[in-house]
Amino acid sequence: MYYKFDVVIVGAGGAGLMAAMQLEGASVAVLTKVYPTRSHTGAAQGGVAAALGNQEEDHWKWHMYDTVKGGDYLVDQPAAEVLTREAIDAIYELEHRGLPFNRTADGRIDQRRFGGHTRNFGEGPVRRSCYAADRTGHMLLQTMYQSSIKNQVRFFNEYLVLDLLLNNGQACGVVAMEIRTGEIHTFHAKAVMFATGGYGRAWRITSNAFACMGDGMAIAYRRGIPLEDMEMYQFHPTGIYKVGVLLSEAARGEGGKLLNNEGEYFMERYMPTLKDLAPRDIVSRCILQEVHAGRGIDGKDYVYLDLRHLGAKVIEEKLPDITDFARNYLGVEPITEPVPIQPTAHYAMGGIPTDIDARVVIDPQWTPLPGFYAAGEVACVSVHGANRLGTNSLVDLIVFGRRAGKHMAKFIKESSHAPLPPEPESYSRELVSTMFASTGGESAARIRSALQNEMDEKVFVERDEKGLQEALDTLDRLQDTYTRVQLQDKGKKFNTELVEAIELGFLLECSEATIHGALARQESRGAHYRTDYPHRDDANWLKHTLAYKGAKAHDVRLDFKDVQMVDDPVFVPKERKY
Amino acid sequence: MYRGQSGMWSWLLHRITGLGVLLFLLIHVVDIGLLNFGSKVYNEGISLFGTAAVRVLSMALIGGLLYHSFNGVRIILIDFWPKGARYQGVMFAIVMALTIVSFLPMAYFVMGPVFGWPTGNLRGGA
Amino acid sequence: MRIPSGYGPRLSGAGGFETFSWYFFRISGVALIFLALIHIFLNHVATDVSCTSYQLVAMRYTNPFWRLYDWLLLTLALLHGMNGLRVVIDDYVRSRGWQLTLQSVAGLVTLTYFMLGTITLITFQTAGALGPGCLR
Amino acid sequence: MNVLMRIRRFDPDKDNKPYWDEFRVEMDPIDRLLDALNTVKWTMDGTLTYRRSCAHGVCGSDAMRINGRNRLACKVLIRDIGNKVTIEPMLGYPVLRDLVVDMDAFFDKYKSIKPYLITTDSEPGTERLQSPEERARYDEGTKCILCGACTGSCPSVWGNPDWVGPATIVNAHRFIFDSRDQGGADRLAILGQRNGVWRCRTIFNCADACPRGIPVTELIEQVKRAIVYGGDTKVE
Repeated sequence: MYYKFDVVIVGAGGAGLMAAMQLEGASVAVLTKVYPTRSHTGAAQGGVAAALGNQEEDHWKWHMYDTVKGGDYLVDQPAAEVLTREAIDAIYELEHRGLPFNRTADGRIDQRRFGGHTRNFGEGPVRRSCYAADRTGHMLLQTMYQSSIKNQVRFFNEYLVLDLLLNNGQACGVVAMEIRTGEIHTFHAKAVMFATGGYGRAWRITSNAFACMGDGMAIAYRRGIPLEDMEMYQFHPTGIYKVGVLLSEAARGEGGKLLNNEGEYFMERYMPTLKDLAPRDIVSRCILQEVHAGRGIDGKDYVYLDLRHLGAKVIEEKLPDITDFARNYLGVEPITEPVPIQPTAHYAMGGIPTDIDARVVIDPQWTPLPGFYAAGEVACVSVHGANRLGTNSLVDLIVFGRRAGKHMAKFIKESSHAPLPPEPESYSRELVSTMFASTGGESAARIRSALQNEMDEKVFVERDEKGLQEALDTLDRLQDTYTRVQLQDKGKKFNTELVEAIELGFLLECSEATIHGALARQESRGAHYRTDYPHRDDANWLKHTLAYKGAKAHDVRLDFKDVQMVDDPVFVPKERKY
Repeated sequence: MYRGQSGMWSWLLHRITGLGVLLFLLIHVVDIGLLNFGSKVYNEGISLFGTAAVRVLSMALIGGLLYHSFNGVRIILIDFWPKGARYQGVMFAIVMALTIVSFLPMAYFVMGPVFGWPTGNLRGGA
Repeated sequence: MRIPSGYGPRLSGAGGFETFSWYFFRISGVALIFLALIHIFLNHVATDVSCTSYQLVAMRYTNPFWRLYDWLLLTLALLHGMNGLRVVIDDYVRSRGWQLTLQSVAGLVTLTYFMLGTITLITFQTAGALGPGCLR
Repeated sequence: MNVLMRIRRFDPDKDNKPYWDEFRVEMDPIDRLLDALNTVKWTMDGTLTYRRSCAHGVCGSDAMRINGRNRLACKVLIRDIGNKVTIEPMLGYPVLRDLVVDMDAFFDKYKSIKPYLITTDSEPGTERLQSPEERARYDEGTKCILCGACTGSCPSVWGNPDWVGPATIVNAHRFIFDSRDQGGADRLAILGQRNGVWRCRTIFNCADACPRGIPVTELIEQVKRAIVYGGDTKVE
């Protein structure tokens, strides 16, 4: 079928819905692979940072400083300024739309501490994270969905987007498969926005949903758009041991501490000022160092998160969900026992490069691709640089989702529908029919499993040249095997085996870009820690990587883009200490 | 089949007993209507109630009515007592206990005449 | 502590018929517990059911209180029960035609039974021998 | 642990009616039932169809009937179900395929009670004020993940799919009792009608089914009382 809209938004998480809400009066379609309230924004627990100063003095510039420093100076500073200034308005907008934040005694939005957020340029922790118990993301997603209902946004639920349509250097729509029927549909639009989230399922131990398969990144990548800073992938320090489900940083914000097998709160040794509230990349690496030194629990690769001293009341009231997770998935009672945790794949700082209006830019010269927008985890405005601060993901969604929506509102008034390319559905139909026709006998599940093992082993918190090379070879082999994937399920209706196989293709390509970036970047910065290059190298590497797709895994072309700075001595790169 | 808990069974039982009592009511109104046809017709009709078979049915009626009454109180408490919903399970247990405890003596009185148990009340010519 | 909520003062005519029906179930239910249980007690415990006779009824009905009592029991039980039946039909009959048919039949039955019962209770003449006429 | 899984299957393209299928899998006791389903799908039968996403109980995709009760497959541990488990799609929804049900009508019902903040006064420059007590008043309802387990467990819904069902009322409750909201009267008027709250017969299957521990029936009762009694006036 053929649909025509002013705007097509792919993905109904925080960024997509925030954009949709800005487009009152326009015809907007939101395509989503799952029902809208299933998006992974809903899993965010801790909060959303904004310098409201409800609890103590705070300024957006302090927030910006923390963001830039937390990102190990790979952050594009003008974007970080936009992020932290507009966070305040965006929070009020969400509150007005009904988001049920926790409250202070005088009725204002309550705020709590979170990793890496400091007062007065690093002096000590500050209460900046606005929160709704430990289900802030859930409340955010629900509120936005509710707002879209009010605005009568048209949803296409359970549609898997397969292709981005470009014509004459302009985006003009997408092609999607309706999962329920297996039908292929064309969506013709003046503006297309990708808000498809990350690709955390490339790792086995991950906090990410099954839906987080890198769809948007890979589709753009296949169409010649580069992926920026893909080597910058965050591993959250406190995932539930073996399962990966997150125990929010809010647990440490409320006072939880990490414990090794000698009963030592070891973060005090590594980071005397911020201790357990140091940025995530640092905490993850400290955990690994403890493990390497034989101080993991039972000599294994995990440590404890200790909440016992917080008391039952704080644990039950402020951290109810994560308490539930610990009980459910480990059988551990956090009130009386420490909780086994390990670093878990969590968040892509990199993604489709965009400018501060969420317009996709396709080269180091910041050339925009007209009509194409991206925001959220799929995008890289580079506000997170080499490491994202806790709670800044939700800030990213609401600020840049909002900006994308506002810019698209203007854009669609000024432009008309670009014509569709000839035979717009041919690529997608070919993709699906090849899948059905294949008799190669390979299983997508096995390939995915092999990929995840390799990524867990060689593209994790610590990397080195040898491991990354091996990973690349493995990936090359897996991509070859992938061409022979054979489906057992030949049905058209709700064929989830087909969906998983297509998604695996996305995942492989995101991993490929990640490994290339990691191999190239011969330094350690933020989440990217090379044991063979353990120091930050601002002389050579204060720049972003851009990966362009080639024919095979080894053929990726890399380009580089300068980091943008603002003219203020506070933000000049210096060593990152807490 | 859905494996509901006490709440579901209490509801189902409430419905069934309600419909059962209603059925009896409809019959009962007809037998009362026999009053219009004089004493002979009425007395012949009503004498059926003294037979052992109908007494068994009467027991079922009484049991049903007792349950329906007590559970009705439980439902009203759930509706109007702010903590009612939290104690619905406990209240269901109490309803069942009360039903059984009050049913047993009633059953004794209803079935007594059949077995010649002493009841001490007025009773028809044997 | 009274926590203010957003919904403001009581709605006028809150909810209409279904609200009324829900309320009626509860009020009539409470009344019926007493009416029905006393009725059963009288006819099965105080006197055995075999004592019930035209003459006993006649004796009881010399007092208008018992006519009123029985009429109330009849009316409330009938309305409570038939409203229950209406709800059951509403729950399980999906076809509009059947729904309408069954509801009409139920309504008709209610009316007929109400008339039958009421007429009996009003017109019943206490003549002839009075008394239980059964053994101790 | 060796687990025998009995799964209700139905493929609209091939089957006239649903049938039972059985699989044996070897699982760890602390694995979740979703892991067992994945094991079947990835190693035994790729055609097995079910929804899942976050896999830790916050997205609400994998509500299904597990041993006769609506549960999220990602929150049920293998050690709690033992060696044999029966898995069926939820009741009260049309089955699309295997364990996947059509939830469009569920979301339409949700939309029917205006599930968004309704305000008539102008927006303040900063946040609207709300005391912690006022915030706590509607906290339970904000936990809802719209998984549909409650609605699919309700005999009133099985009998009458047009009924709004428990999830909708929980979400209405969330707004009715929000001190910032001014659309409560509208919602109560909607819920006072034939397909509103009165079809709730206080069966409590919903409260048992809710994976978020929301006391669903209790919230519905509060809405009933709000219709009957009216509410407190809004603080000025």
